[in-house]
Amino acid sequence: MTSAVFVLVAAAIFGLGVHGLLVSAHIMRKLLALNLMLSALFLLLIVVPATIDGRPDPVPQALVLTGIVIAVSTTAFALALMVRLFRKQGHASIHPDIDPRLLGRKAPSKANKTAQGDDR
Amino acid sequence: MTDLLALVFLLSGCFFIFAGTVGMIRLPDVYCRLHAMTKADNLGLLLICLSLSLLDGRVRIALLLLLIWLLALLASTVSAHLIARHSRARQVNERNGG
Amino acid sequence: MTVSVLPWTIVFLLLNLGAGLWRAWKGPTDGDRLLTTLLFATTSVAILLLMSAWLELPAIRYVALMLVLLATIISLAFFGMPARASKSGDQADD
Amino acid sequence: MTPAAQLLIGLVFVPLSTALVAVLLPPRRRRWAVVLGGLAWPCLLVPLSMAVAREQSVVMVFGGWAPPLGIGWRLDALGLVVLWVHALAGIAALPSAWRRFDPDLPESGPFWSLWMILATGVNLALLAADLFNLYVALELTTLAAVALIATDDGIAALAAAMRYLLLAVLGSLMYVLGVGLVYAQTGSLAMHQPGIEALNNVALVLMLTGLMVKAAIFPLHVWLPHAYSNAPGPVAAIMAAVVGKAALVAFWRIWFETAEAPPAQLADFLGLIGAAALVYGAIAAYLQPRLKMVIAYSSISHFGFLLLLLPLASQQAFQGAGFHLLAHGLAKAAMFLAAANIVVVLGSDSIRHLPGLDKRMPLEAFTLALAGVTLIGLPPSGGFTGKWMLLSAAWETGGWFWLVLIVLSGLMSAAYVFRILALTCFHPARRAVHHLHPRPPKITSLAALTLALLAVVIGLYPHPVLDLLGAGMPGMVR
Amino acid sequence: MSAPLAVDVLLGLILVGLAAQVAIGEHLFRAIVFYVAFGLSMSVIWARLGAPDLALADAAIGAGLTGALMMVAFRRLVEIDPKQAQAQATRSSALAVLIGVLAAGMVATIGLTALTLEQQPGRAGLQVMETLGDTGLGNPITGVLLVFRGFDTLIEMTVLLTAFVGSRVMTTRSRFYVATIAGFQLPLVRTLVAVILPLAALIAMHLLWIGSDQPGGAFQAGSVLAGAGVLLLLTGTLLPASKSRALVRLALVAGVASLCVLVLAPMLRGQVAMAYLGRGSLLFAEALMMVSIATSLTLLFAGRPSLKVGRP
Repeated sequence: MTSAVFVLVAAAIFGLGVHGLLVSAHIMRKLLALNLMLSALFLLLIVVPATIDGRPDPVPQALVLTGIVIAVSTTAFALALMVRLFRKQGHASIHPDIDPRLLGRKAPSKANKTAQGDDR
Repeated sequence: MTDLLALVFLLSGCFFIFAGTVGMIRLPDVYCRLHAMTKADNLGLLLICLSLSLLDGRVRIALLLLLIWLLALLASTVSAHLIARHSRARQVNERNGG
Repeated sequence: MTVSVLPWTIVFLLLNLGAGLWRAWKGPTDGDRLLTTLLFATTSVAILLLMSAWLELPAIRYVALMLVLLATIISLAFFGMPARASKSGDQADD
Repeated sequence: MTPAAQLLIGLVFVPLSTALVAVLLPPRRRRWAVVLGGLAWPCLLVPLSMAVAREQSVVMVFGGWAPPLGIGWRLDALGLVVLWVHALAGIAALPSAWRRFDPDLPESGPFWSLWMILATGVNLALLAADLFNLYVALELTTLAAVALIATDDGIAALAAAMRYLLLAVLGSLMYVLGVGLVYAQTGSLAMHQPGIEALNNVALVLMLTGLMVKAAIFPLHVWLPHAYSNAPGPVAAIMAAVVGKAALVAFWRIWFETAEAPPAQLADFLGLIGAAALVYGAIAAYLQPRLKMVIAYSSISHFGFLLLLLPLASQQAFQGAGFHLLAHGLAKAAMFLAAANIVVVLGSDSIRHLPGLDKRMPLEAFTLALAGVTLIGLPPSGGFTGKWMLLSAAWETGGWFWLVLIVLSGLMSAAYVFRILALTCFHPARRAVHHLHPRPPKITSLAALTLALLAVVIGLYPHPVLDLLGAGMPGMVR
Repeated sequence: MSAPLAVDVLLGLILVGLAAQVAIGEHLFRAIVFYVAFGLSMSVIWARLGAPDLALADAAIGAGLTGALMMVAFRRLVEIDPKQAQAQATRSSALAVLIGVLAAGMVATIGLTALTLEQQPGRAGLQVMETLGDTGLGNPITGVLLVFRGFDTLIEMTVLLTAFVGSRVMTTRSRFYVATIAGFQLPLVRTLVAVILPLAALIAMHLLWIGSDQPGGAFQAGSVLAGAGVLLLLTGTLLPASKSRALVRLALVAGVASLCVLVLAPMLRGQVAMAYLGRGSLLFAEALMMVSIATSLTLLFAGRPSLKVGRP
């Protein structure tokens, strides 16, 4: 029963991830959506194979642990890439030739605004 | 007897967490909500920790649970402080037309 | 007796989380949303501790310990946000 | 552990330890370490080729834990062929990389380690006989490749790298989902699973789709043209030579080895996808305004061509496809290296600047021509041998549709290759370019030329390679 | 409705609700905040499923590190250009909804069908449980990660190293960036650091030590340390530094190198590669892996090749 519930949960998260990936042009959102899909995938990998002595099969657990580390590495790298792309291109979409007006702005600018001062 | 005491602690812990949540939903602004939630939730957590240590009975576990509670207390203190500061900074910023 | 109540208390706490989710969805400020992660953290810790007793998996206590240990990271990262930026189109109520 | 199996370890560990050493060394010394490592691991291929020729495959298992418990490696003729392409392209790219990634440039520090990490990943992907080990290998390859593309700091390159990364993650997601299903079904992650009648088709399709993204096969190719054409020259050369091919080899392996008897309709469907890729890639290549874009789209066309192996599925077809892999890899690397030099001298690779290139850069023009001959598949080049064998395989099985397609692929390749060559050598304008940058050292041109020559020469002496590939793919039926 | 089922359903609903906010919620910043809560819930779910190893890893990585990485990256975008950072060109269409629903349906069908599959008697998981006794280890996951499938772990560590080296391609060109809140002056924050730093070290050591027999191990320990490192960076106790140091580079490669030793050392003794050398060797490799994981993740967060101590 537990497995069936979590399969459905994983499916729903996966679908939401796919939708988010398709709909948004912002790279950050795409990364968030991909991370959701990865979590759904990990969930499936754990709940689908039968349990051993009431605990999940150790092999998929090890695979998921590997997957989690790979996912965080990839995300961290992708974020660095995104920041660089944003700085050069002026917007955070993967379509380099997208009309900036679509993003609610006149032209890409490279204004460097430093952090706004707090009352510290 | 211990079991009954644990049950009482457990249920009252749940009640305090519930109170925190109600405060979080009902209270008017972010500062009140911060106040209500952090106070009540940590009290609730303490009671739950107490109940669980009674259930388990070992001193080692009780100490671990105490440590967890103390850390939770520290975390929510710091977090609440930072969130409140940030909210205030934002308000000031807005008032100055920023 | 108390042990048999444990899963139901977890259910109750999860319902609390659901209510907190509503606040997070509603906002209205980003501070409120951060507050929800705080609620999530505290309640998750409680749930994890109850689970370790319920499922008889002592290792879950360390998960709870880890959560409280690192719970402040997000608030700290949020605090570094420029105050102006975190508006993100809220309808200010305060 | 047999001596040959120990050499297998070297194929992965020599580049890997070179990468580690490169990270440890101060930036100025890194390229020396990489030159050493990059020249060292190809030496292992000589004894390994003899071992494979003798025993058909070299196998090893880690820690003595036999699958399904542990991880196994297997080197067969197909893997060996791609390893040779990798080795030769890597060596030929060394001079160009040496020039491009001068230690004074900020991106040079990471570049040298990343290159060796890429080599590790590719070699491992070719050796892995375990589905999950293949996943980590491909993940390593992708991450290193994306970072290498991003060493060109232009907006186009960064955006291409980002798109590649996002799609590749999506691809590996599909792949791992398929792998998870396989595990749920068979309880094993080994690539070769004897006794499993037919793999669940869903799992098969998921894994293949994932690999299609990584191999840039037609509808999922969108990352490739921009990534290859905007990457720095040597990076594009190495990637075009092996990165897609490693994924394609994995694709074939899963098709023929993991799924022992895949449904025939699926084979025909994938063949049709290959046909579409072939036509689309060739037309797109013909229309491109930039030389590197032409070469990149040509890759898409040729990957489609290589997919035709699935419906043909005979030993002869396999030999042909394997041989084509070799010839195409060498030719592509040669073309990208030549294009890299053209970009250095002319400042752009727009084909409007090509007229008169045969006078200014005769070596590069010759390289493009020779490699083009291989791409078209004119005798006596290596491309001809590969296509001819696939053609005769189609003839024997009576697959008329595939036969027409193979001929068509040659004609269409001819169209885009001759367009470039005609512009270069026979265009009346032959206008002078306003300012020419200093020529890169001659050795970079010669390296590219050597690769292009090799691609032709293997066509003259195809037998050693064909004999090696003669055993066919394990599990290949019909 | 039985209590366990109620727990599962509620957990699932909360997770899906959070995922919906992450994927299609209106504002990017909120999506990130919800992602953090998603990571927290994910860790509770792993605990519920009886996988404490995963719960430990996700508590540090999913809930802490990934969220902090995203938030700080978003902050950088905001600092470069506040308006563009949040501009979203969304093209919500019925087609996208349809594809999403189809994908969910597909996964649900696949998963539910796979649940009914009968399990092979010789599958790897069972073999692991049988063979684990020979290795003297108590935690099957550590067994799989470091003994039976240790080579995957080696490559995984290399992926982590690659992520760092690859990110250097980008960060080496950007200006110096301070990720701190400059809140080190706040007494409260100073207390926090003073409490958390030793505790994190203690817990990491503990997880490392018990990892061979109980849930825990190098990944969990390394991610706790990385979390502590991120905390130190955020509070300004540590600052990013531009000058690469040999010691830091050594720490970065130590994990991969130690696993290489694990693979190659038996070959020198005439055994097969990666033959099992005993618990001591595992502990050695895991300690170095922990150092590497902590260093790489912290430096990925800092975006610089090295760290220095901040002045209070």
